[in-house]
Amino acid sequence: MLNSYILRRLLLIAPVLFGVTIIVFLVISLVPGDPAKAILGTFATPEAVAQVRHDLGLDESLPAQYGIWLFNLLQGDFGRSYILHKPVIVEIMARLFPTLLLAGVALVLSSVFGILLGIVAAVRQNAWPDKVITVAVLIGISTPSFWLGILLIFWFGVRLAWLPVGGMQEMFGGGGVWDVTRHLVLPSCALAAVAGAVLVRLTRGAMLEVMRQDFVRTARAKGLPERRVIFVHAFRNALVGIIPVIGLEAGFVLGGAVYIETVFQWPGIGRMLVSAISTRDILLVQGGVLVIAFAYVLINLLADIAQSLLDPRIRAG
Amino acid sequence: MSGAVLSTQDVVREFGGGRRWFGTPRPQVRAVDGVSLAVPRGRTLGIVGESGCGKSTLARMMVGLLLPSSGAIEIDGASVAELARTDRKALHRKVQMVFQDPLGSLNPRKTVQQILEAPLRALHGMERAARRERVAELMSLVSLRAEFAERYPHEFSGGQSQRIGIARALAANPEVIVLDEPVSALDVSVQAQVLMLLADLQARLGLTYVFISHDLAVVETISDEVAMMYFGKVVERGPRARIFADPQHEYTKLLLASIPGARQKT
Amino acid sequence: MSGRPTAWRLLTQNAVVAFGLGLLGVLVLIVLAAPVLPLLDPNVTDVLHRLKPPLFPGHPLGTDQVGRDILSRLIWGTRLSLAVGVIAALTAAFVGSVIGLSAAFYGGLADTLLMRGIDMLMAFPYLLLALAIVAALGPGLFNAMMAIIIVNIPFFARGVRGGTLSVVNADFMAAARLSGLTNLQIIATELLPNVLPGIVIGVSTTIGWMILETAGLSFLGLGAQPPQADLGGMLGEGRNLIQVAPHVATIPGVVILLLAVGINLVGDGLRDVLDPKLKSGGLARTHARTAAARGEERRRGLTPAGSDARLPLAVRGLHTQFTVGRQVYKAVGGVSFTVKPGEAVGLVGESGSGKTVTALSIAGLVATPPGKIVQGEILHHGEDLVDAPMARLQAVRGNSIAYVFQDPLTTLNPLMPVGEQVAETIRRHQGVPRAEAWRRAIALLESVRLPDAAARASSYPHEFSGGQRQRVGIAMALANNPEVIVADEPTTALDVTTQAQVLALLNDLRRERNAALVFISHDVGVIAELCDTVYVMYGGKVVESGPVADVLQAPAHPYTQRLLACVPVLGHPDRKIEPIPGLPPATNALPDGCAFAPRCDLAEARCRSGSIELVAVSGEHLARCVRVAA
Amino acid sequence: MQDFRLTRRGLLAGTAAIAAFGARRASAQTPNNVLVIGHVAELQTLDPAQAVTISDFRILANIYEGLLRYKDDTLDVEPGLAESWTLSPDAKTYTFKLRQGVKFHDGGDFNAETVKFNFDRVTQKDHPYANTGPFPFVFTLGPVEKTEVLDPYTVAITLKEPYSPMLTMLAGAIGGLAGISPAAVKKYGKDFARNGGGTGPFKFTLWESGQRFVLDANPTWWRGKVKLAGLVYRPIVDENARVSEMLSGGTDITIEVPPDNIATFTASKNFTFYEQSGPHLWYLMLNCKEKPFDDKRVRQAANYAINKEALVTEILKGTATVAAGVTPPAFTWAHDNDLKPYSYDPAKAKALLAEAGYPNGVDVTFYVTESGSGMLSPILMGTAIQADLAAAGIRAKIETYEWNTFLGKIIPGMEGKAQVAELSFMTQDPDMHPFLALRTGAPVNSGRYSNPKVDALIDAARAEPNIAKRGALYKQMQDLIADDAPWVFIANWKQNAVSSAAVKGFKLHPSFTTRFWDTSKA
Repeated sequence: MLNSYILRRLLLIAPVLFGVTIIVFLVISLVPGDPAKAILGTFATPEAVAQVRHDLGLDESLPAQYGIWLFNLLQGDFGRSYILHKPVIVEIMARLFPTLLLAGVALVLSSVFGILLGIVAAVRQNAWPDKVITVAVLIGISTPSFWLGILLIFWFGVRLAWLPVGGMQEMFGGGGVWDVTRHLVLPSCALAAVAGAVLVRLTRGAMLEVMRQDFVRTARAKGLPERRVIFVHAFRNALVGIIPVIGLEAGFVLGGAVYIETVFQWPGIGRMLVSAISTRDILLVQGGVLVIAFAYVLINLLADIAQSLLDPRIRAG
Repeated sequence: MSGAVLSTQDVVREFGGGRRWFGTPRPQVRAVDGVSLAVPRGRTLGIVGESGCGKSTLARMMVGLLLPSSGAIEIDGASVAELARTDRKALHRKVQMVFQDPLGSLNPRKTVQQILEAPLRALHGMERAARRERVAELMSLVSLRAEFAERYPHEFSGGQSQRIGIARALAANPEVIVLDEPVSALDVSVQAQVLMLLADLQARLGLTYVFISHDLAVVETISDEVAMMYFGKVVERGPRARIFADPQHEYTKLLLASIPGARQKT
Repeated sequence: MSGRPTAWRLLTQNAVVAFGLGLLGVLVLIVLAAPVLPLLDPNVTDVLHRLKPPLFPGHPLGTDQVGRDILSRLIWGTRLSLAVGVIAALTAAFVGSVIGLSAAFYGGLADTLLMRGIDMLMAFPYLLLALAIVAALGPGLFNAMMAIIIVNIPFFARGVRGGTLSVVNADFMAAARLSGLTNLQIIATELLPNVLPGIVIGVSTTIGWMILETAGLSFLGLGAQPPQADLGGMLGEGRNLIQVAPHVATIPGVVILLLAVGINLVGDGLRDVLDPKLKSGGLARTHARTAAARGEERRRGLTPAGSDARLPLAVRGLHTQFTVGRQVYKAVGGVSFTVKPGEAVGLVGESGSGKTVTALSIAGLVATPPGKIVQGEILHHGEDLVDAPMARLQAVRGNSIAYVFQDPLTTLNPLMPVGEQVAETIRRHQGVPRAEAWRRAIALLESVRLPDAAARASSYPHEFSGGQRQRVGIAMALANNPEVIVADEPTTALDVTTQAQVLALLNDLRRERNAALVFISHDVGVIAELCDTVYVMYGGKVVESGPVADVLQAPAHPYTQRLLACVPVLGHPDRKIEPIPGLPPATNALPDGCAFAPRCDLAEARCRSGSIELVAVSGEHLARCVRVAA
Repeated sequence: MQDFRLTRRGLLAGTAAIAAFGARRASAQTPNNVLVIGHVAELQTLDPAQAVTISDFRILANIYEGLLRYKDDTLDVEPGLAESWTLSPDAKTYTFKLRQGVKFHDGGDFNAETVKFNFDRVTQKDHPYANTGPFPFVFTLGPVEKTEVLDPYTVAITLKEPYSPMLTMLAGAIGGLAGISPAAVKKYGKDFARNGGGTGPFKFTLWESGQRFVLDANPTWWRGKVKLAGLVYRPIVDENARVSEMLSGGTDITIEVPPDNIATFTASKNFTFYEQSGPHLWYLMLNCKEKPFDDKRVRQAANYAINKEALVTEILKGTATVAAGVTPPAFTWAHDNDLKPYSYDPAKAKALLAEAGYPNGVDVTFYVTESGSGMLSPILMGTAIQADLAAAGIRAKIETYEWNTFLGKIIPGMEGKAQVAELSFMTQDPDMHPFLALRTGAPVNSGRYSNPKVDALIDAARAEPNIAKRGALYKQMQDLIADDAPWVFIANWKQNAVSSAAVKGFKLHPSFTTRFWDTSKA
């Protein structure tokens, strides 16, 4: 029963992923500017440009290019970056972990704090914690994350010098858990703030809604302590609605990483994409966008599975 | 049966079936399974059954909102399915429906006036002035004050809403009205009002009713003929008096025995 | 029902929303007035006076990196950003709505194709997609706006499709079809007006996002192109000067913040006004128990409890009210009754008569807000539950006083196996270990004749039929051998045959365990079959009470008489059904005197004023009617 | 009530924990003998023959050595891996005597065979390792015909035609390709670009994408011991981040400090500020083929209209000097010191414009880029220039493009698209820029300027081996071009850097490369 749901869900992502490859390919191929020129610099001879275009397969028709790309992709070959002089997959793998780390931490931070504060706000509705949280949330969802990042760097990195202003580790003796954690604080907070604020609102609303439901009254009628009513009965039900949104937040966080990685010099895919777009490193951009989209689809799949584990009705339906 | 204005012949309706994207077959359900009925003009056919027995599906097929998987439904000798495909307006001028949830059957964003005018314009092509007059007439027919016409549905109680629903059905000037649990959402005192209104309208306008309900006492009160439905099939049908006094089918007997107070009162 | 507050009044009466409206209003006014304000040209550079701080003569907010006037650029920039946000939100909403509406209304292949396409767009983190689109289209504010529109279309399409689906199967859609309307007419006049509020909410809550997103693209240099000023671009240009001239980036940042705050506040306000779910008093959190007036105030006018105090349950002079806005609904207006050990007490009445609120008041389960017990006592062996300590009340709930509720689908936790829901209450009150509680739960489920209880205890509520679910509900109530079971319309949602089984079961179990029963129903037949004593309620008061046989066979109150007369009785199809004219009273506008007087054909002048007391008809049989006293 | 609630105490405890977490001083001390460099971009390739950007060459100059090198502080050449050289009388064959005992980082010997391998790889299409290319900048070394090994330490390079800039180019960063380890090329193939291998003072150790590029000192460097143990390049593209890292101690040295931030560093004793002018020109290319700039008077008007002094002092904060003509002053032997910049004279500009038939001014399209190698602050400059032009009656509509798109639009020619475009150029020889961008029909002569006299001067200088005579030809060329005004000459950039006060012995070089072999850190 459970397996059939997950299986169905897994099979359903295949056509989505296929569509994703088409969109990625089309959009990136439309990017103006000649990659050959970008590789050869300003003073390229037409013959050299033609040669490079041939090497890159750019003289093929668009469908043929797509076919070749997809065929190689299915064999795990993302092509070779002519700007970085190495296989795209190698560069992406090197960049994937930092991005997933940053986005993952931001997602966990925003989910944990978002949900906790949302519960606090709902449970203490209209009391001071609710008011404080509501104001903070309002400011949170109204602040651009890149702007927040700059302010954080300015105050906590430069002025107060509490935390490193950029990078993922110290250049020397770095790389340990503590070191990476310190480097993570500012960028993950900047990235988590907005997503967290959205989750606070959502959780507060969902909790208030669930708390009005009949089964909560039943739980109270059984004499259960309020703590159990809130966390076991109300919260788990609210969570059913929150989990898919966390999946969507993953997209927000992965996309926002483009800004945050740029501002914080984080060695992730987002920053790689910005520079790859500017150097017309088409295969690298396609690979990077594709991997992020895949990651996002997988996270949403996980969210769906988590939701189905929580809610037996979804497993059945 | 001669003189039948509405009749069904071996009507079957299935839901689901087919296959999903990846080949797992979808379960198939036979909601209505070979029902044959006939309603004489000017009379009331009561259809009784518990939830899920297919009575609402049958009702929707009678008014052409659903098409039967097989079998035929005829009104005035014309096929309902055929009319639903070719001339929906003609069909709806003959047969109308009143729904269970009085509020759910009224568009919350329209005034009563707008709700009642829609069939007048669409089905009968009436002019503005004529429509106003007819709406007033309909309102008085269902005992609603004329000034209610400018109000929105949520401003009415359940009983009043159901009167509007009945007025909307009457606006089409139909021969047959299919009433799908029209009083089960209402309080008993209001339920009685609506039942009286329905009886009164039938007497005045010569309407034919198909009255669907799970409430045996209500059906007994209003029907001439009664059909018992169970799992998509009609298990017993006949004149009211016979069914209630001398049930033949085990299921009918069980239903009658289940009525609270029945043992005490009789 | 008149004097409905207008949307505008609802919007402005919330102080926070009014603040947002004011903030946004001021910004919009300034921005609209930009062409007539005495501003410097936003694009005139003056490199000799670059990076001047705020309050520099001639430049109230200082100058930027090429000496342009920041105030002027700010106002023109806000104008542009706001326009872009509004246009983007409206366009995305329009296109998304068309897709969502078509997909939901036509269904089938159209739905599949459209929504698969949307799924594919949604498979991208949307900022990334926007980035890729701008990269493809080339930088520029218009292209940035296009990208923002494209990536937001899926949200509207999904939302509108969902909203449409919830409407598309509504009865009024079928009614419109029966009224002869064409598909286009149905979409335009039935569907759209019902989906529109959702779209408006969507637009109002996304304009803020759109402004931030466009600002983000401008920040990366992909949006507005120099010298054109928009807020994101100003921020992006100023960010490298944060160490040197913080005002250049700070000022547009603050304006973006203010703008987004204003828009979000107004959006929230609009949502509260338009969302029907929030219409009645807002989403207030329900508290662990019903609020109550303070002791002495609550007991005012009550005689000291006599022998009632020894009973399992004595409700004395209970008044429970709901306050919604300025309206006070007196749902229960002075109900008193007692429950002896093993006795079955019925409360009967139509909807709005106060019977359910009375039942819920017993264990403090009336939702607060808006409910409050303003007068009266609930005595449980002499202990007043209304102001008992919370821990004490929780010890009583589910233990000596247990509940069975009406709709067994909504009253069971959908995410918890039914066995666990029963075991939970056993563990809570009997303090037994988990395994033992589980064992006892299965035994209980067997005793309520749930088939194959041991195996099905691990199943979830949705896997059971309505009757089976109600058996689970009963097992839960019986778990701790309660003295009193309060059953609130426990069979109303069930089929007749199932109802008969459940009633029989409830009755048997109660007798086996010698539990008292408070049974609430609108069905006189059910009460007659099950109860010893009956209380007939109308307008929040008991109008007649006494032994079931006395009250139902010789009703003394005109309401009881008329009520019995309008219920069809099986086997008596020719009995004349006499409807009661008019409607039951609204509890926020109860008439003086007898609440039934306006509908009563026997009413006299004295029925319409003062308070009318319950008087004995004979023995235990009481009625609240002046004619009885006479 | 037993309600769950957030206590004030809980809140305080949380705040305290956060404070404790952050209280440790952010920057761990880096070892004394390793320098952390805030670099403007990620390295693209470790192969000097493939490199195209100045930011790559800056790094590669520390790994590879050419046959020649620039003297400290000037662009004059001195021996490198070659101890001496001679030029054949037909000015086509250069013969180099190579230094003996030089080892590659991988331990192999440097000799004439390796030099031949390296030149053949990049100039002979049928070389087995030609596929490790493309080699876009190799043409700047000259039209090489063949490379011959005369003896184990003598190598001769023969050109197809005389090419006087060859020696300066061989001393430049691209010349470093002569010192590539052929063993490494053979070992890594296409991946040589990720591994490298040369003879220079530092050798490649570690490359983590987006994080750091690490070089260790070469203990067997033939010139002697390097003071530092290693270099760590951190790619920090974002200007603000580069400044923040420097301020917070995350880097020891930062190249290219944004002009507005210079004051922050010069005001503090903790930092040392460096600047060095180099062979760079920032200019506006004018479309000489179409109206209105087909008229010399309009081109001159544009030159008079712009307040270059204000741009250089106010926007570039003194990180550049006003340019007079096409040859940067850094080429001391080729720059005409008598050539004066166009003065800032809006009235004269208006008069010239009116004279040319535009009394009511004229509308033009102005291409501006967002960033780009050597472009300084292109948007700021563009907006300020736009205002100056407008004041004189040339109303420029700015179109901004990202650097690659920008080049893609300009290189094929500006006709039909734009009349003005910002550009800049860095070079190591005065020949290259005019040859590529001003000679009639040259590949990047996008403004379509054409003056046969100028063409002749360029060609003559190219073939002239005597440096004094070459210089004289370039001075004539500058004067002609200045009068023709095919471009608006704006600024010559001074490269800048800032280091912590602990860094000693660092100097910027006019070639725009950064040389760290004499640098130490206290």
